[in-house]
Amino acid sequence: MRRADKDDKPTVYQRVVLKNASPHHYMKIHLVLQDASTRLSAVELKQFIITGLKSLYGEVGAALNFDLLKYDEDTLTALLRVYSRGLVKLWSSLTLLGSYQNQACAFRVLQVSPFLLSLTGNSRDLQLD
Amino acid sequence: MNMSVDLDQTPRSLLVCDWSSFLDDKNRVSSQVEQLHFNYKVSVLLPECSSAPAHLDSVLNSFSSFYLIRNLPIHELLDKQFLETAVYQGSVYGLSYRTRIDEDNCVALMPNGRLSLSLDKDSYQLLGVEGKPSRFSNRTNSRYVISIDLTDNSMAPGGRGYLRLLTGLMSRLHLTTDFLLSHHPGGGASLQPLLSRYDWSEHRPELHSHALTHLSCPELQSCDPHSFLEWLGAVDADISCENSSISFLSSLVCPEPKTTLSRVLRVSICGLLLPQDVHRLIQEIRCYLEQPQLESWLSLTVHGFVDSPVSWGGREHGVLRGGENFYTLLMFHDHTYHLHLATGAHDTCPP
Amino acid sequence: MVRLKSRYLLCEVIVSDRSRLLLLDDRAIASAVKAAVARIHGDYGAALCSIRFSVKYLNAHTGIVFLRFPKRCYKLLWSALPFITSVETHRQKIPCFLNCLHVGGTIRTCQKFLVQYNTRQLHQMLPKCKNEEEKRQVHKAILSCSLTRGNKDTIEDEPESEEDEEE
Amino acid sequence: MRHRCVKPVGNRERRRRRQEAGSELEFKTHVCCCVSVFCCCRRVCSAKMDEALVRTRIPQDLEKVLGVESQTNAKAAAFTKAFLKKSIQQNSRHDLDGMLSHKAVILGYSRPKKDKVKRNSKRAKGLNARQKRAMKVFQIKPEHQRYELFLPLHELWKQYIIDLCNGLKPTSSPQFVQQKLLKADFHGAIITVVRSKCPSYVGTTGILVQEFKHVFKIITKEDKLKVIPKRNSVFAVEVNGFVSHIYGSRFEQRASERSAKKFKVRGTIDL
Repeated sequence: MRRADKDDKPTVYQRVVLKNASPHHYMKIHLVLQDASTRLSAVELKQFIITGLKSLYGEVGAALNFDLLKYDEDTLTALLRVYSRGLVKLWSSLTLLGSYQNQACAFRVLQVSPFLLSLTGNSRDLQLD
Repeated sequence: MNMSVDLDQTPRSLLVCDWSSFLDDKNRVSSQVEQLHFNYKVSVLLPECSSAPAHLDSVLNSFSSFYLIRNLPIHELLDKQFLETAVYQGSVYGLSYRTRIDEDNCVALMPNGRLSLSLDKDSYQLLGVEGKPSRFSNRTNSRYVISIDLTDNSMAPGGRGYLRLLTGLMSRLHLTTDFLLSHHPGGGASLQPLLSRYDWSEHRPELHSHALTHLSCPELQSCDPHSFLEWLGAVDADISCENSSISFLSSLVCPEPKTTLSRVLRVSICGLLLPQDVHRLIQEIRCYLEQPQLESWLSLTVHGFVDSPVSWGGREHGVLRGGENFYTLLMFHDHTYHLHLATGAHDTCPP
Repeated sequence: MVRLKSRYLLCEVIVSDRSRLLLLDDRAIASAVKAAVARIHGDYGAALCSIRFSVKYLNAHTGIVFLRFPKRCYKLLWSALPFITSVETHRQKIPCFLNCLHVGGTIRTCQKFLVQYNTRQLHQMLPKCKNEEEKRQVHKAILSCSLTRGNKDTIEDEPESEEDEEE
Repeated sequence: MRHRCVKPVGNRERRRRRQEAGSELEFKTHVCCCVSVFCCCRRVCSAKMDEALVRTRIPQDLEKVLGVESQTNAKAAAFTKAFLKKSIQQNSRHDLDGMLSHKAVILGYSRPKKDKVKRNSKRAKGLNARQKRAMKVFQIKPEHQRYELFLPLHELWKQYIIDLCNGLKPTSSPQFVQQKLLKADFHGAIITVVRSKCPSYVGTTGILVQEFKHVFKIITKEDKLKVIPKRNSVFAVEVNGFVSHIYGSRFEQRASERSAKKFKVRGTIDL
């Protein structure tokens, strides 16, 4: 996985290329609900995602570790952190989550990245008017 | 144990870490900075500092402004007058705005006079200019990248390639997008002939600053690159690292060993930013670091445009999931620096 | 030649009351496995389990079960087997658990293993025999262990003889 | 016909029997021969006008002159018989062998096919592809590859299309025009490549001078003859303001065969 080319004097110049080495992946998601006035707290949101995981991947899936790093209740936008190996499971269960308390809902995955930093500088947010 | 089938695979990601010193002759910071043409956001983290120093502030305020042209037909970029006043003299930065590289046609005009078009299959077949299949399309090529050197002899006004591209863009593929333009060193004056014909507006890069208090901070010299970037991202996104490992919502913690900073200033600037300005900022920060201070480090993060068809140099860029292309420069008092360059899936390795 | 590869799991059903073993049938085992997989691995696991899963063979006397899983996902399905605590059959719940003895690519390798396994069991039993009659029977059973006889005979005969000794 | 059916079996039978019992067969053949000889003699005799004349005794005086002695009637008859038998027996035997071998030839005999001959004669009327190529029948000489030479053809074609579409007024429906164009001949039309998988074909325009199954040959304004494959390209044809797009991949027939071909209504528009 790793490739390193070092100079003669490693203290002076060192270059390391890390490939697929990121332990976590970060997701920026947005929950769309049929009834826009419904409010979810962070705990409810996480619980909701866990039920989605449980229905698709069972008890093993429900045990998947992920963190709700940041959640904005007004926009229903959240930042998730998940181990890279669990990314596909989490993402697919988010996709298949279709209803929250008997109302239709959908998760929009806005951005997925192995670096948390890149979620803070998304040029698609640039508004010029 | 790998129980599931292909469920733990993630697309490739690349992180290049450089450790070097500004005093080293072989350091390549300036070339690495200049090769990322389309910068969207620069954020600077100043430890133990409550307000930006005057000269840093002046540099940030002197970032050159950029122009937004609405509904610009792309063939106007081949206009003879525009080529002579802007492309051949100085360097022009142009990027289509509000076009998504995974669905729309994207255009970029690079300072070295190269025009890069990332087109979907139908547009490519209409245009009739030779290009390459994109690295981001799978077996059935659904996206093509055309790269044209406008300073080439055949692309001089009246030349064969020039006429072919012009007729293609004028009569067959009517490519019209909102366009961001900037010019170095001429600024708006060089672009005026083009701007005057269309609906345009001038924009200043937006400056934000935010002061944080009581921030836990890892040991930077020895920190693992991914942990460091995670911490920096958490700081940038206002995510609290004060969690216990058993909390239900989040178990994000600051990597050990850690110290606590009483005050941290986060300054960020958004817009179409020129590498020249970024370079100027880096020089200014180096001067600032030479002053005796409490904390002797400073970090600077530069994000590229997600939807730019090129990342470092003229290499192809695309969005698979994140479209990340950014670099973080962590500078220390003794002129050493850590540079982390990151790109997403299918992008080539940064320089 | 291309063929669909499978993994055969040789399991023994362990129950506290051996007489209730005779109540078991293929369908009961299959539904128990499916239910366990659906509980542990959710819809995804249930979908994987619906493709080429089958109970190939069940010996109700000895509690030997052959399960067939598709090769690409057998580990995932296998991981659900320890969670089976009871098998429901004829409206009766039989508390039991599955003990996996061997994993093979073909039924034949599983059968070979089973013969070997049973021979080993008989050898272990030999010193524990109490009287001459038992010893003689165990000897006879060991000698009769071979694959050259009809396929099913070996599987069925030996465990039975083993069972006799236990009683 | 009957011979062909029956004899080969008999022949085979006979051969088999000859192998089984050679002597018996020999005998039988002899009997057979005798019968045939008799027949022969009789036929020969009757053919000769008068047998009696032959058998008449030679006059006394001639007998003396020639120095031969005339035999008695019975003696002569016996001699003739013996002589004929001796001389003809060989021939008949020969014939028999010949017949046997001849019959074997009949076994593998097949009827000459008459229709094949017919087709051959039909094909011989035209040239084959190689001959055409060698003679450059369908090649336009370089000195004739001039745009203005084909302009009259284009005028003719325009007239033809206007006639075909009943005047082609601006009011006529595009569907109607397209239906007509689908079956029309395009030699002489000005066509333009508007889309192609190969970018260098895009934008080529000129008068269509030749249409083949898979390619269009057009002559451009620069007097260049260009060969453009129909597959993976879209062509535009303009007549009196009606611009029609032709998907080349769906158009891969010869002009003559196209008139009879039924086109699919729906299909992918992807190249």
